[in-house]
Amino acid sequence: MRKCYFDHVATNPLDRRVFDAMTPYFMEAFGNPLSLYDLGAKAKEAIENARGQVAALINSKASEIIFTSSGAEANNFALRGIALARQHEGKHVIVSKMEHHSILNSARFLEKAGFVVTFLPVDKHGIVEPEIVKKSITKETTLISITHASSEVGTIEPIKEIGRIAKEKGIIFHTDAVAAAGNIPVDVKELGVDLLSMAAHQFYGPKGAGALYVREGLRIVPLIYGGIQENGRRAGTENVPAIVGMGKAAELAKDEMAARMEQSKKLRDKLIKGVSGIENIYLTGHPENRLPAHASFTVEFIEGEAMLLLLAAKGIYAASGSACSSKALKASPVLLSMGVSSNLAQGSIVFSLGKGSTEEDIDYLLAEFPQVIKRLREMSPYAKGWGTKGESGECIPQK
Amino acid sequence: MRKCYFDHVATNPLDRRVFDAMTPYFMEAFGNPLSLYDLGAKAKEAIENARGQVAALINSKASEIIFTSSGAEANNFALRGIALARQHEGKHVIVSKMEHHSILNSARFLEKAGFVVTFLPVDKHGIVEPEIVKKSITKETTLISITHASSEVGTIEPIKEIGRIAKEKGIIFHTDAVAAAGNIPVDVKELGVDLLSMAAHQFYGPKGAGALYVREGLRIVPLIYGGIQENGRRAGTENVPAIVGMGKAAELAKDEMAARMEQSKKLRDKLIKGVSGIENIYLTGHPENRLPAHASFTVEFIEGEAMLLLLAAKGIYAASGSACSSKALKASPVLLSMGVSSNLAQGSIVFSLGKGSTEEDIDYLLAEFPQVIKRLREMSPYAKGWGTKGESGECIPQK
Amino acid sequence: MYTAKVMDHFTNPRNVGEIPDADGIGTEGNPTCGDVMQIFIKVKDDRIIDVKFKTFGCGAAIAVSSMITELVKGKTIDEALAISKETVANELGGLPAQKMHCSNLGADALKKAIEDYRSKKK
Amino acid sequence: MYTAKVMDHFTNPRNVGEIPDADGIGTEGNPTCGDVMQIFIKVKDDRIIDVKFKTFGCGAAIAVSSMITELVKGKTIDEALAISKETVANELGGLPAQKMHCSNLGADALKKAIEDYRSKKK
Ligand SMILES: Cc1ncc(COP(=O)(O)O)c(C=O)c1O
Ligand SMILES: Cc1ncc(COP(=O)(O)O)c(C=O)c1O
Repeated sequence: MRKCYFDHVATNPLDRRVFDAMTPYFMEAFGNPLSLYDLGAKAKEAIENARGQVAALINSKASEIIFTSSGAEANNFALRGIALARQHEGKHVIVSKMEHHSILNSARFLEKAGFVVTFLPVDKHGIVEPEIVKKSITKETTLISITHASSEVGTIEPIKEIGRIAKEKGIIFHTDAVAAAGNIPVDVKELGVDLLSMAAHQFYGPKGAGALYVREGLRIVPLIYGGIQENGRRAGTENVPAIVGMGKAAELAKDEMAARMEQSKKLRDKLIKGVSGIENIYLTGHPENRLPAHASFTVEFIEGEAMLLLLAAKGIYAASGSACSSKALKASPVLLSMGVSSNLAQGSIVFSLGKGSTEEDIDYLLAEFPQVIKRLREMSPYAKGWGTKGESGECIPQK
Repeated sequence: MRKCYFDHVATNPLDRRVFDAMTPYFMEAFGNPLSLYDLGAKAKEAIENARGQVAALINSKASEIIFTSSGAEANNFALRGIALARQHEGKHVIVSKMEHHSILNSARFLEKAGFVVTFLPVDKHGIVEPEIVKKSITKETTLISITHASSEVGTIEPIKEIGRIAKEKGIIFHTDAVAAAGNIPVDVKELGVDLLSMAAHQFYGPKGAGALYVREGLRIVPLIYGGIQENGRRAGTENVPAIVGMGKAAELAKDEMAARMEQSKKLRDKLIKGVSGIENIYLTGHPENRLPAHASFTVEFIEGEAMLLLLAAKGIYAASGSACSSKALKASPVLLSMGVSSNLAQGSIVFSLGKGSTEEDIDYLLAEFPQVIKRLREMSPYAKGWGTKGESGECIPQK
Repeated sequence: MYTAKVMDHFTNPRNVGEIPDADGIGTEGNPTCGDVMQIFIKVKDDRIIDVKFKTFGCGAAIAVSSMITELVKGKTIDEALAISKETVANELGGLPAQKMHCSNLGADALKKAIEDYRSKKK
Repeated sequence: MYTAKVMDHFTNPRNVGEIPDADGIGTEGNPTCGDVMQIFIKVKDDRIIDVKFKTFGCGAAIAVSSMITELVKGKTIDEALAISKETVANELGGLPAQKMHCSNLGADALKKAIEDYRSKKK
């Protein structure tokens, strides 16, 4: 059976070239980068080389890159590290409703610690309006954090415009670029961001490696205290092979980005065009300003997990923002914040392509997906529509 | 030239069997454990299997293990997570002066956040006296954290006795077992600890994998917020290969522990005996209650970094607690807290053996080390002794 | 995640559909939470002689629906009423913990169908 | 970490030792911080005709000592006094940043030796 991995936003296999770059650091050049002898120096050098590669991907200085263990750690570090470092200037933080849980839940932690957090609304395409950001700024605001791109609906936010506003007002600006970095051009200078989060596994690097860009001169309170690794800003024996892998993956992503993007976009457009022919199915996220490999939909009258499982049975791997497919059993807050009704949100399905995706994969998907929808709709009590609303607001199937 | 890696407390090469266990999870079984389809399930299963292996190493339940990215993260998580979770019961935390930076600096962070921290003194062997722990407990005390074993001087602390005191007083007890777990038998039930930190690279597992044991039912505030990984207690896409590696390394450490310990101890005793013949050299740490692979000394009248470099030139890799060899340029606080004078502390040298160490390695060290000492003493203005004390307390070389 | 039995009932659900002249119809659940089950029964001599279902929901919800229709067919009303969530889950070889609560609505939908049948009979 | 030049001077230090009848002795540093350098000079016609050192300290400290003795030998007192920390570091092909401050004491010890020589001469 054909296998089509269309869940590249969830994670990616390691690129073989990245694996090859990493392997010497497991058993041979295994030293602790803090050690003074050659084995340590070699590990240290490897880390610094990777730091340069990651910096090059986002047009920063190497010294502005702090390695972390994940995108989630980078996000926690940024949000809490800056909020704490600036708490004497103010205790107001702005995030959007498009943010990943690692931002949202860090923001909620800050609320408990006495900060005020504004969760900005978004439009139907998931766009955070720069004007709304501007209006929400108060004298107390020290930090704005807006995701660069949403892994759920693919929307790319107007980071540059928001960056300009933040700069005007003298407010620190962080962007969660976990879904963007390595997949679309990300340039911290052009974007005007002060901090930016990344995760290697989002661009064929290893799991266990992330990074936070922190603009030179910016003070940040550590999340993990201890020794003097990462210039005293992030303690713990460095995960040398993973860092080396992140560097190599960043280098490859930079070199191959244009080609990867072009191919993904072509296939993605074909996918969207093909799927849009199915009845009662809607594209989610912005139609143009979206990740080039990202196609997300809501399918009316059926549920996402069931779609995922039937697709998987056909060798097609996808994601969903439905309540049942989330282990927290809640429909995607991102979809709801975009105004998608909570029953329609159950029919969420996300296809994210990768550099290995082919035209044939798309053809296969376009052949199988309509059958899956048909089967589930035949089973659905809502096949003829959501029916009337009952007292509690639920949909009553038509008799 | 013979290569003798005697710095196993710094880090370890990956065991080839661990590497083999990890490799399928980089490019083939690369799925995100949260994904619902088979690739996700396979990754999830691998993690749960590793959780069982790590639990078996310390005699806990699998559900009591939370994977982290390092020992330092586990320590930060434990200290701050429990202090915060219990802050309404009291704001006093007890640690010792033997602790690793990741505990000490987390404790200092707590001080800034309004907690009171007691840093317990130790005796000349680095032992934290249970009676002193008992006396330092106040009505406000919610947490005691004492290292299981010191990687600097090898001393094993009376954790069981301290655990009994903590239990009597109803205080949560954490031990930093990063240097102990996988190297000596560690049994959370027998020790009576509520939390325990580990790091895989300390027992031939991968860098980038650590774990925190949290006794069932104990509430802890997360350090990294986000998704529902690790039961909502530690967010971020799981580093599947590293976790699998930690599991495998734990299994091997458990199976081979007795043999590894016996071999290390024999070689270590030979090393200590041989080195003790050199003039003006002193064993640091406890003579008996020490890690079986650990031999640490202070060498009078010369400096540690210089020793390290001359040894490394002979293919012998060791560590030192001298100011110059620490990148923070401070002499080991552990040695100072044990009453070692600050000039003698500069002569610190630590040899930690591994499962690959041989009798010949020790013979080689015993042949080379005295020559290194001799060379450096010949260069030292203190060759005849520390001389008289000047006004500022420094030593004035004898004319 | 799911047992082989669940996957079997999910991918090859039994008794899908509606009974146009059903004696009782029961609906349980809410699409905003993810799962809705609708059960149609045909009753003769106090015995369920036909049963069909329609379900909006996840794999577990569909498998539960399929399983309960199998369990109930040919049973008396009282026997049918004795079927609990646990019975269904056990027959499926177990359900993931988080699915027990929200996707295991078959027994409730069945009860509602029986109530509907009884209220109409009066 | 260290340049090849540093490693060369560290592993093969020049002019190690004492000058029993030195004209000037200078000591700089503190063993509690890690580095102490002691420099012995022999002066003739305002020129340093012999120089030796003893050093307690790290690789950088030993290399610095060795390098400065090489630099200074044969120089006039004034030329010797013109040697700065930077001169020594540059001659060694650079020193790690954190070593510049605490291990680069050669120029200071030399100055003290010259002071000692001058005070004795008076
Ligand atoms: C006793 C002790 N605790 C904590 C740590 C920190 O572990 P890691 O560097 O793996 O984060 C170490 C590191 O060697 C250690 O020896
Ligand atoms: C937008 C965004 N931010 C943050 C994260 C968290 O990254 P990680 O799971 O690698 O920690 C993700 C994960 O996919 C993401 O998509």
